[in-house]
Amino acid sequence: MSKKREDYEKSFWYKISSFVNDGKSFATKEIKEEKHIVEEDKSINIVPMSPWDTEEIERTGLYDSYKHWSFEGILKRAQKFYGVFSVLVCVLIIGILLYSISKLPRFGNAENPVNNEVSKRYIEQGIEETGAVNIVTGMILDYRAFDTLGESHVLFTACIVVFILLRLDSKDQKTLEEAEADDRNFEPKNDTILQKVTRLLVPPVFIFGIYVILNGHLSPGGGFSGGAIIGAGLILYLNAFGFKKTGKFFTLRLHKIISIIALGFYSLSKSYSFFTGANHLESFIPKGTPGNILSSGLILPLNIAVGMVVACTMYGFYVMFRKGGYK
Amino acid sequence: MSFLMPVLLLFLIVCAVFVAFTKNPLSAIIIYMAFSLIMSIIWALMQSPDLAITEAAVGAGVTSILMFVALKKIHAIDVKETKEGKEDKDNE
Amino acid sequence: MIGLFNNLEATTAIIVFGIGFTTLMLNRNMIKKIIGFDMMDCGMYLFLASKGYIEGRLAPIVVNGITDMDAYINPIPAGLVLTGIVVSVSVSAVMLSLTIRLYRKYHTLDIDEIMMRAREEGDDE
Amino acid sequence: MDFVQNLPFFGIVAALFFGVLCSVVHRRAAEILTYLLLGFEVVASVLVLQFVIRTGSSFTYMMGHFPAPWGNEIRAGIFECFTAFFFSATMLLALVGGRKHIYHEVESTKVNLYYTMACLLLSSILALIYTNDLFTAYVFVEINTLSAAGLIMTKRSGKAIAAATKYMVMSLLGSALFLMGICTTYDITGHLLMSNIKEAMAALHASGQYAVPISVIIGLMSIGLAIKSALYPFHTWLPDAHGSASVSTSAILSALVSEVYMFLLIKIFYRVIGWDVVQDNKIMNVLYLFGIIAMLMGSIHALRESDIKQMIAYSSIAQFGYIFMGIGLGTAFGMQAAAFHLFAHASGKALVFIAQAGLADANGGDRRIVALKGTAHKNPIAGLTFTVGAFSMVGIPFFAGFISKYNFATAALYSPNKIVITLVTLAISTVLNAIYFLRVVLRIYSPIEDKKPVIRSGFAFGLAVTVMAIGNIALGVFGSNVMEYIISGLKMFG
Repeated sequence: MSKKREDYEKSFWYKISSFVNDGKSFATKEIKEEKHIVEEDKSINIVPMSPWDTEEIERTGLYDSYKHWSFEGILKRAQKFYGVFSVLVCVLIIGILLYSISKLPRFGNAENPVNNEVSKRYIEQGIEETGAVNIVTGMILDYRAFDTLGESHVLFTACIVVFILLRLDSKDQKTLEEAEADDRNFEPKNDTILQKVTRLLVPPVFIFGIYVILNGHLSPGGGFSGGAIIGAGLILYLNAFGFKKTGKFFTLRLHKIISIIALGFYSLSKSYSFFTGANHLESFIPKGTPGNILSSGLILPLNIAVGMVVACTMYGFYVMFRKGGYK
Repeated sequence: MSFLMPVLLLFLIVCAVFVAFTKNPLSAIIIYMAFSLIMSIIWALMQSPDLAITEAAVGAGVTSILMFVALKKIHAIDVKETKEGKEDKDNE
Repeated sequence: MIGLFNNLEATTAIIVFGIGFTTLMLNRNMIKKIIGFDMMDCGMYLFLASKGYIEGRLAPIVVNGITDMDAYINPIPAGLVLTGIVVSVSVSAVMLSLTIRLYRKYHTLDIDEIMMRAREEGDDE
Repeated sequence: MDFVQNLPFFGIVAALFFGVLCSVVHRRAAEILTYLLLGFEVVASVLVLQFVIRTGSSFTYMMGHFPAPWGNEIRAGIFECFTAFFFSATMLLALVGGRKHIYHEVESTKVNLYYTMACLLLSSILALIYTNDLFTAYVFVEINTLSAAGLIMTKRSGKAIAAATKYMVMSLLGSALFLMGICTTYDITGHLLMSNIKEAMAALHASGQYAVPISVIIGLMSIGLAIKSALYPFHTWLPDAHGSASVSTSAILSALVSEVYMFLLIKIFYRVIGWDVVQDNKIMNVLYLFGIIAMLMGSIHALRESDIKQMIAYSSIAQFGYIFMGIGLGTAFGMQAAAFHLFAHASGKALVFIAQAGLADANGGDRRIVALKGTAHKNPIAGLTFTVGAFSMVGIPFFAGFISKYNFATAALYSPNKIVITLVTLAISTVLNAIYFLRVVLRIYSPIEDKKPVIRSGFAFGLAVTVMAIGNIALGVFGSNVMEYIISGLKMFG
């Protein structure tokens, strides 16, 4: 009888019930009482408990031992091999890709499957259908405009995520001051050489950026690259003259207004064009003469919208990274 | 073109390998800038001027600036921490 | 093997892709991870752009009104890569801001250490 | 052309536009805008579904003035519309149910940004469901990744940000492999539009040309999307993300974000590569193997968890294993079962996540399973609906999970090589599911004295979980009807 009692903790039913109860037994009550009798002289005083009310009892049993058995432990033991294994996986991936590359069509061959009727129409009828001399711009802003709509929203999403992570709460004056001090730790202030060079460089940078945006449909470039150039110019200006000067004209409010107007215009105008296209309606937007600056329908305004969004976003990234605020 | 291209491609691989094995993040960023510029030249040679402009403005320009400012921010956090630590010590 | 030398650009692209992939996966430094990601994307775009190139033809910008398919390279890969570059710069900005936040909290760039300490500390701020 | 056919497109663009709008308005206004948007999506997808069932065939919608191989295109059939309806309804209920938590856990100045992320996530989900173009799919996959990471990191604990970093790294690896697959596809077929690629693929497969690249493409796309949807060996980001994110975020992540990638994978198998090509490929066996492993390991991990949210997260991993197992069976029946399980799992898992929050709140926010004792008495509606969700996960008759398990078992009978392993794994996994879910159910219904909840959950919570529970039971009772629609929808795919 007593032997049976000692074995009870190892029995199947005990383990199952203790597992269901997260490490405790249904039958603890009886056991404790029996233990109480057996171990009375050892004066261990265990309070009898109901089957459901067993939080304080030490955890034992199948569930517990299982819970503490960790996969990570095995992994740690094999960590030496794990690094080698990962490198092998990477090499394997590269190897497979290289093997498949060797089976692909040859580089620079005009007979390749990619040079099919799709690119033919883009090249041969692109000018008549989109009005853009630069076929790539015509393609991304007219033929495949849905991708580009998604792309500008990727940029917007990234901007919002950075805001969520780094924007400081503007109501809290103390954190703002701290951020200011933190930012000044590493900033060159009123560096004459930097300021003179910036005065010389920033206007040409802006003009080049605007040129690239406005000529997106005529020459290489477009909204995105021009916007990035203007954004880089703004960042340079900020670095030379500090937040006090840029904060006067470039605020969070301006950023919000520009991005909502530009993206809203983008969505609405493209929706109009998609809608008329899908319903086979005539679009009233004129194409103009190819080669002129005012031509190619919606492409020029869209380029300007994208350029503004990109410039603001790039500057916004930089400002958020440095300080978490615009002023 | 015919001889320039393989040389540039070789540079590209060399830059990539050096980025992977450089310990210092700052040097890694600078090598990455060089990588972007080489990429931009390759694209110009491959008759894609749009890509060349964009890569030069974005890869070598904005992305690298963002990486630099992130690194600087990290150093600024470090400096601030050590300053505060020193002040605490002085007070003691 | 001969196929590899026929496709020199694509081969380089895959090697760069592989180096970037390995860096992104195995390097523990966050900044290096981000650079690895950027290189990986660059490799992929080089691969894609090399598909559009045709020997002896010009960039797809119409000059002198010639609209013949034999005069220009394929414009599609260039357009796709333009879209891709925007995506990659957005993603790297997000990753960098994550790095700054993590550094502000844990004072390290080592991702393994960050994960270990995040797991230990529980749910509170 | 009917006006109804414009609705899928309006849905996507409206979601993008409302996302931009939400970023500048006050938080209440952002909330109302998001609910309006979600309501619109639900109504619109029902209307389109009706239209498609009436005409009996899918339709394509030109995005712009240029026909298919030149311009973009979206496409709507029964399966797409039903998925869109189901996902937007689930998202609406998840946001309503976790509304209180969003206000509590997100900084007050950034609540509108939370809703911005939700709108953008919805737009990307809809675009991935409807798109007929591979590169568009890639762009919206990136929006999906970024906005999901944004939703995770809105809660400002260091753990949430670390989890978001892990999620980003894994997702980037996944998207890179997926994009590599797209590039290779474009190289050998010369198209990006799904229907054209399928034709070209069939021709290449028949002629035996480019056999190696085609296998590599299937592998790259499957592995890329599997990483993004947290299949077992690549699952490590998921439990962390769920453990530290807000309740609505967890429900949305588990029920929608992971599943939309599986939807995309099914779509790619049917519409891009072609079912015949896929069936001849050995890569399906790899997916099957990973699925089987995930079914077992997910459950085993779930057993070890003491935090209820983490436990449910690991249970999600096991359920994703079911779906990949179904796809990997390589038969039409397996695919149908997997497609049904998408809905069964989405309805059950979102319900369990939201109800779990009610239980934990009744107890003062303590999420340990030990501490949940008797919480069902404190918050009866949460207890009841959690039980419904748990029964559905276990696969008890009259709940949605039963139908999908029955479907998997039937599908296994039609693939002779895999019959034994599939049935045995299904049985073991069901038993494990039962053990860990019923343990919680027993625990929350154990008798207690004090029946007063610490935090009341509110009317919105009760409404959301009730509707979800009714939806789950409806899916279980009318399972055969839904199955018919799925079968005809998958036929429209081909």
